[in-house]
Amino acid sequence: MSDYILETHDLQVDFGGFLAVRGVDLKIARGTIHAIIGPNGAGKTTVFNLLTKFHAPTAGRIVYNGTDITHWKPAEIANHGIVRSFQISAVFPHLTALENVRLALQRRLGVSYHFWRSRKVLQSLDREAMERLGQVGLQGFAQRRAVEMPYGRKRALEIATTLALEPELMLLDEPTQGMGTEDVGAVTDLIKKVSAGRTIVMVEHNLGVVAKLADAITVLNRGEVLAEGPYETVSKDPAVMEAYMGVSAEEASA
Amino acid sequence: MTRTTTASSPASSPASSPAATAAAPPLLRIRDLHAWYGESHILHGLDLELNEGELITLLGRNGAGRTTTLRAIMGMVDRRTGSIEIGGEEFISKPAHRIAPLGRIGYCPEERGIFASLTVGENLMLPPAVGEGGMSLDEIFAMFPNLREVQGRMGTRLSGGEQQMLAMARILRTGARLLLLDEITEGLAPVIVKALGSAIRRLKDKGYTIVLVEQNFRFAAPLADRHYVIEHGKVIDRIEGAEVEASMDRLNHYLSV
Amino acid sequence: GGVSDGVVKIGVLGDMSGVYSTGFSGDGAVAAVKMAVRDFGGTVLGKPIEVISADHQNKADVASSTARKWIDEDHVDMITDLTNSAVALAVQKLASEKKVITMATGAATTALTGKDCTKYGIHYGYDTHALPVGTATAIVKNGGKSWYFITADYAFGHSLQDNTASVVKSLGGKVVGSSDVPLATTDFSSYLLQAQSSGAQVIGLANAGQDTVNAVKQAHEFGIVEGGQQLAGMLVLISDVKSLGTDIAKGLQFTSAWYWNHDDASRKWKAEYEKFSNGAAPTFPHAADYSLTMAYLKAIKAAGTDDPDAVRAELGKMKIDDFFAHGGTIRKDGLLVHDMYLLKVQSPKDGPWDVAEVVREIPGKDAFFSLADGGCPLVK
Amino acid sequence: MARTRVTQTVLWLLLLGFVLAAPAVLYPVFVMQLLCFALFACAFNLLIGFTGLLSFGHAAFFGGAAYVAGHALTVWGFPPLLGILTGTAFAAVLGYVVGALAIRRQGIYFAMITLALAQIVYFFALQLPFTGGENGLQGIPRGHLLGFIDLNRPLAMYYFVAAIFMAGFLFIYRIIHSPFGQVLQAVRENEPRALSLGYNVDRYKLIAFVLSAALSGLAGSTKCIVFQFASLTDAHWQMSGEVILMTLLGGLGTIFGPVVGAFIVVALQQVLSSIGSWVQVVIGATFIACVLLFRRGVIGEIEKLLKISSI
Amino acid sequence: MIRLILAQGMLGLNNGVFYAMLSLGLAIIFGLLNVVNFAHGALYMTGAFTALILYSYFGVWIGMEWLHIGFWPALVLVPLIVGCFGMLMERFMLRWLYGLDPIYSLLLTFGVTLVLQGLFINFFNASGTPYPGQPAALRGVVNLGFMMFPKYRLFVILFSIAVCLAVWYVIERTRIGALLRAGTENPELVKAFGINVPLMVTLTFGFGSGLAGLAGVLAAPIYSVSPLMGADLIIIIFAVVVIGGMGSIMGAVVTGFALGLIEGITKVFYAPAANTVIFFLMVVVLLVRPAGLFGRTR
Ligand SMILES: Nc1ncnc2c1ncn2[C@@H]1O[C@H](COP(=O)(O)OP(=O)(O)OP(=O)(O)O)[C@@H](O)[C@H]1O
Ligand SMILES: Nc1ncnc2c1ncn2[C@@H]1O[C@H](COP(=O)(O)OP(=O)(O)OP(=O)(O)O)[C@@H](O)[C@H]1O
Ligand SMILES: [Mg+2]
Ligand SMILES: [Mg+2]
Repeated sequence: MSDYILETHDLQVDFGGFLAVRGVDLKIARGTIHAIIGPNGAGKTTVFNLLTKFHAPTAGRIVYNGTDITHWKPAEIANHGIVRSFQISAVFPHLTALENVRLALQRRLGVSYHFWRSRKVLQSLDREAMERLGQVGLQGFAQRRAVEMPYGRKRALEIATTLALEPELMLLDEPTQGMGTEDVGAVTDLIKKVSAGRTIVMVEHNLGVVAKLADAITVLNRGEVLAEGPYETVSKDPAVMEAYMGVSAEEASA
Repeated sequence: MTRTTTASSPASSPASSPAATAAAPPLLRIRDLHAWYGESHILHGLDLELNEGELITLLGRNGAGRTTTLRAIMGMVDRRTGSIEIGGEEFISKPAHRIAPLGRIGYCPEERGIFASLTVGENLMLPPAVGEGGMSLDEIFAMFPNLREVQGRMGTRLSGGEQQMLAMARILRTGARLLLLDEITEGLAPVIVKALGSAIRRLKDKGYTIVLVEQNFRFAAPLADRHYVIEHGKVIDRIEGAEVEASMDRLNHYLSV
Repeated sequence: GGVSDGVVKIGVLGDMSGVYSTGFSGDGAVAAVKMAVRDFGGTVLGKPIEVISADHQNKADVASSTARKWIDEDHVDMITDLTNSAVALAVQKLASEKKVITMATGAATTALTGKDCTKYGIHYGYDTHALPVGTATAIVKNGGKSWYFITADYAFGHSLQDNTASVVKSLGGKVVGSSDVPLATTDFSSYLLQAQSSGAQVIGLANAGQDTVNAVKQAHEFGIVEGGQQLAGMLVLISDVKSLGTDIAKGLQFTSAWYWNHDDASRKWKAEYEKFSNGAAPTFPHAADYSLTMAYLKAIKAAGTDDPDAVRAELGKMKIDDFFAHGGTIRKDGLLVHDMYLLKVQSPKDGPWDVAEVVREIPGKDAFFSLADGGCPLVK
Repeated sequence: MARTRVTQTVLWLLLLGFVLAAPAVLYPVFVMQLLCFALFACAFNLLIGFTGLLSFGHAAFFGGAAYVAGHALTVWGFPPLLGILTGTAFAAVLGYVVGALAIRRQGIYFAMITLALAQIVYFFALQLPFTGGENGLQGIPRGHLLGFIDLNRPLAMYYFVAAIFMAGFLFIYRIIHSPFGQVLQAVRENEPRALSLGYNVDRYKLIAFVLSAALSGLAGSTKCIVFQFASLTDAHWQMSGEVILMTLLGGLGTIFGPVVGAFIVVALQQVLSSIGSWVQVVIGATFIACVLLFRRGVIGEIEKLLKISSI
Repeated sequence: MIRLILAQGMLGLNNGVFYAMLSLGLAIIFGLLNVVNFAHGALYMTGAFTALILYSYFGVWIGMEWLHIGFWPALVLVPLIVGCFGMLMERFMLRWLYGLDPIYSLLLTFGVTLVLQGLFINFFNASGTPYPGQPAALRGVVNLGFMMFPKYRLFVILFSIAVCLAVWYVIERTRIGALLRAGTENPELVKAFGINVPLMVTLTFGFGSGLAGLAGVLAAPIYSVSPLMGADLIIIIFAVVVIGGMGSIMGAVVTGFALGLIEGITKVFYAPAANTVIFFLMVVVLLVRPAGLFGRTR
């Protein structure tokens, strides 16, 4: 197996004449946390949408574990171990925390189309679901409906649900956006914790979080890769400094 | 009408220091403001004051009620009581759509409020003028060069940063002299944050009066004349811009930055 | 013997709000039945006579479930009116299965007494065989040899078209085409254009009521009549002529089961009816409704019971001779055979309703098909 | 929890009691009509209440199945049960076709597309030679159930219909409380999330649509035997509107709601039938009142009152 | 044959007028208020009846039998009356449903349709009543070469094309239109900009309804005035709007005229399919372009 779990080749997308992403080559190493940063409008969200099939690329290829997945459907990639999180918290509001997680586990049972069977068959999954909730500190919330939970808990529930799918590759879209300082710390720790044994790609503006978590960084600018590498190198790259931090090289060295 | 006394255009009125206008009534005075969303009581007797040409920030943790304060000024809450005086005139019982024109206010909401079904150009031209002396399109494009290229695109096809600029730009056009800006740096790259910082400084120099709600204290600190710290819908502290250095401990405690 | 449930109940199941509610059915029909009951004395065999009515909305299913309920729950003894052939066919079938007499007036299809005839079903007044015998014959003989039909797209329209076509063909004419038009269409223009471009000499309107009125009006609007084609309304009531206006309808010939200004008895009945119904003028189906109610009640009296078999037998034996029907008999297949009239539109002489004159009387035996030709299974 | 269970039990008993005892008190044909429409509304509710899809074309399945069942019984001489199954199967196939087209769009678009497709079905019902056009299919024979139970006997017919209703109702109950039903609920609450968890959302929606169509077809086929009639009324868009009203009135997404709603609407039509087209006015006003004042519907309001859910 | 195709095409265009005007109003109301106004057909019918009442009944009611308010005054009065009715409907019913699933407004307006239909059936019966007030100036026919075409119908075609273009211009090319669109998306914010949004919404609904009323007046002299005239049309209008792209003003107008034309020409070849050809087209369009011909995917 190749060292790279996910690669893109010359990825490109054209929104009615506007090239939002122009020839991006990404290489995501297995088992790392990979951050995508860049100025606003650089095309980060768009790349993300391409990877998760919410947009179709105009050109280029996406290769996952050696398979070309360029033309797969969203549900298909989920079944092959790529799961994304959303910017706004994505839970099933009127289901309990337990049911939320169980929904992720349920597919494995192969009974999801069985409209003639009782729901009781799902109870065999309850123990595992509880364990998953435990991982993110939500044991006490198992019977609470998601709407009734505070924001931070919802975020945790969402991650627990995602983890229940045992994804090989997790895609996180600005996981700390809109959070208070306390929550940011907690979520950062949680991401660190769950990164064991899997690969994570995240879009993030909070450089503190990126510095703490990311093994590798890709900087996008105007739809193109501007720089790549670990935080130390990237953050010292003069081009990045100018385009992203907004400081010229002289200022930085001064 | 007290309006005539304060209706001079921001561009032409001289930047006034707080001391100089101490005798004149404050441009915005809020006393004992309470606000509700449905049954939930969010603001519990908030007071604050702002003179013409000043820039203040509202600081506080998530959910403290800063956004709600701005929305209450704009009449965008379900119910509000207390007193909101703008230029000496009472606004508490005015209907929402009269507030912006009468108070010459420009409001930039937290979630940016770019209209998906309008082009960038239409978004820009949407808010009606509330007074003389709004910025011209050229001035606006000079301040936010990115916007010039994307004018024909639909509003929500913009990236987050472009949307934020658009949201700012569109209220500068209207001739408002009191700007209420909510979390304008959220989700923005440092380079843009920097650009916004200098834009705001320029606005302040032009004599605009600004209320800034910010999470990003480092951004707000050098700009502000005064900071209000809000917690549970009340002002719990007030720190003059000059005292910030000395009050860092207090601030850290409030905001746990 | 005697009267079941102590009351004779007559159900008037008609079109109370649709295209046939003026002229054929509606309040006018209910009034005619009620007037007959009044004139009969209000009781029969010492038991009261009750009249109930309902709107079938020109929907066979609505009609049949109403009839089902009337029979099962309200114990109705006879159902009449049944304007709209589809309705009449459905109700006649259902009622006969449950041994209840039906006496259809407004409905026109020959199937009622032909292949779908039933033991308790009576067709009273006219049918699609009788109509063209007068009208189509007259037109073809005048040189109108090629026909195009605009046909109401249900049982009645098709039956009327078929019968007219066979009259036309039997006289050496030909049919060059037809358009099926849904009931209650308001825009006939595209069908009329189709008819116009077919080049037929005669545009036969195999429809009725408001449909006919609209078609004739629009034919004038598009200059079709000026273009040299002739319109032939196969089922026209005097109320249609009235709403068209005699200048548009001028020269129109049509067949009718009755004309009020034909004899004294009819004139007298019309005056009575107008008094009874607050001034509304009667059409021939209304006259038929009155006449059949009388006949039904007389049959009960004669039979001494309202038992359907006895009453039906009595009806078969009776001679029906009143202001409406001359020399009428109800045959084994349920058809009332009586004289028909060919009318021609004229400018009113004798009051606003005197819109036509009788051109020809058609003896019943010529107007209606023979017992053998009908194909009624009850007639071996 | 306990309160939910008690209320549910009470409702089950009430329903069963009603179904068994009603023909003794009420006109059986009327009760059969109630049951057919109740089943139709429940089938419809499976879609709107539990999948979040508003179909404005369900009359196509109800009416379409009635025609096919009627044709099978009359012309092909099928026995009653087989005839009903034929109608149901037809509705399922039709549901597959309509559903596959309609689920390409969401919300209000979905509603309008189903409406338009149903209109095509209506056109076929009007034009195809075997449907009898405006006349409809008349005199459909009731026949003998399993070869020996004469359905022309009113009570035999009644209990046959009652059995079909109960079977359909239990089946719907089971669907809602199945693993499949759980996924449906997830899809309704947050579709993108369900998708990102790997559920093929469209396929779930389609299956729900087909099930709902088939059960509507079951109701339609049964009705055609009861009235011995298949007509355009059953396939008309106004029928699609009525079934929405029934469901809304009883309570969207509740289990017993559609039954209650159907009973109210049918009873209302029956009681008001003497006042002619005022019925339409009353039904329309009920619709308005329902949407404006109690969107939860009868059962929904009861749920709120007792602070329970899923009854 | 060519003549017949042309002639049927003209008639089709004539029907297309009503498709276009009604789907235009529907598209405005949907595009701007996100309300699917099922009652649009009923408003059209109400418009036709209002014209009829003004001509034949109003004078009698007020005791002036000689008074017939004719076509030209009706052309102005009826849209105002129906528009006011629409505004009342918006103000007192639909307003409570904003922010809920648009399905509820669809259902509410469905209820309104039933009520209006039922009322008119009660007072005028279900079959049509002819409108006697056709203006004398527009009587008679024009020879188009391939057919004799009533002057009045020609007038209707030209008049409504003008109306559609004017409306399109206002909505798509002026600030008013931009305000309306913004107001539907985020009324709170537009209010905060200083616009009286509720009033704007009410007026818009009134305008859309008025358009339906106007179509009703135009239709009255052509078709007879009947309580079900709108019910038969609304479903077709829905299809037109779906084909054109929901909420697209241009889409509604162009598709309306085009479908009328196609329908007319279909009549030449297989008349019974004419009513359904639109729905078949809709299916085809949905398969190829799910957002409709002019729709933009937002
Ligand atoms: N559907 C679309 N159609 C047209 N243009 C689009 C579309 N989506 C995004 N764009 C454009 O593509 C560019 C990249 O957008 P994208 O949202 O990927 O930026 P980003 O890097 O995520 O920025 P931010 O950090 O501000 O969210 C922007 O200029 C945006 O206007
Ligand atoms: N529409 C609403 N309905 C009910 N409660 C609300 C609503 N909007 C905000 N709140 C509540 O009001 C309180 C204050 O919210 P506000 O948005 O003013 O906070 P903030 O200080 O601006 O914080 P943030 O950093 O999250 O923007 C919070 O507890 C929030 O949950
Ligand atoms: Mg982004
Ligand atoms: Mg805030």
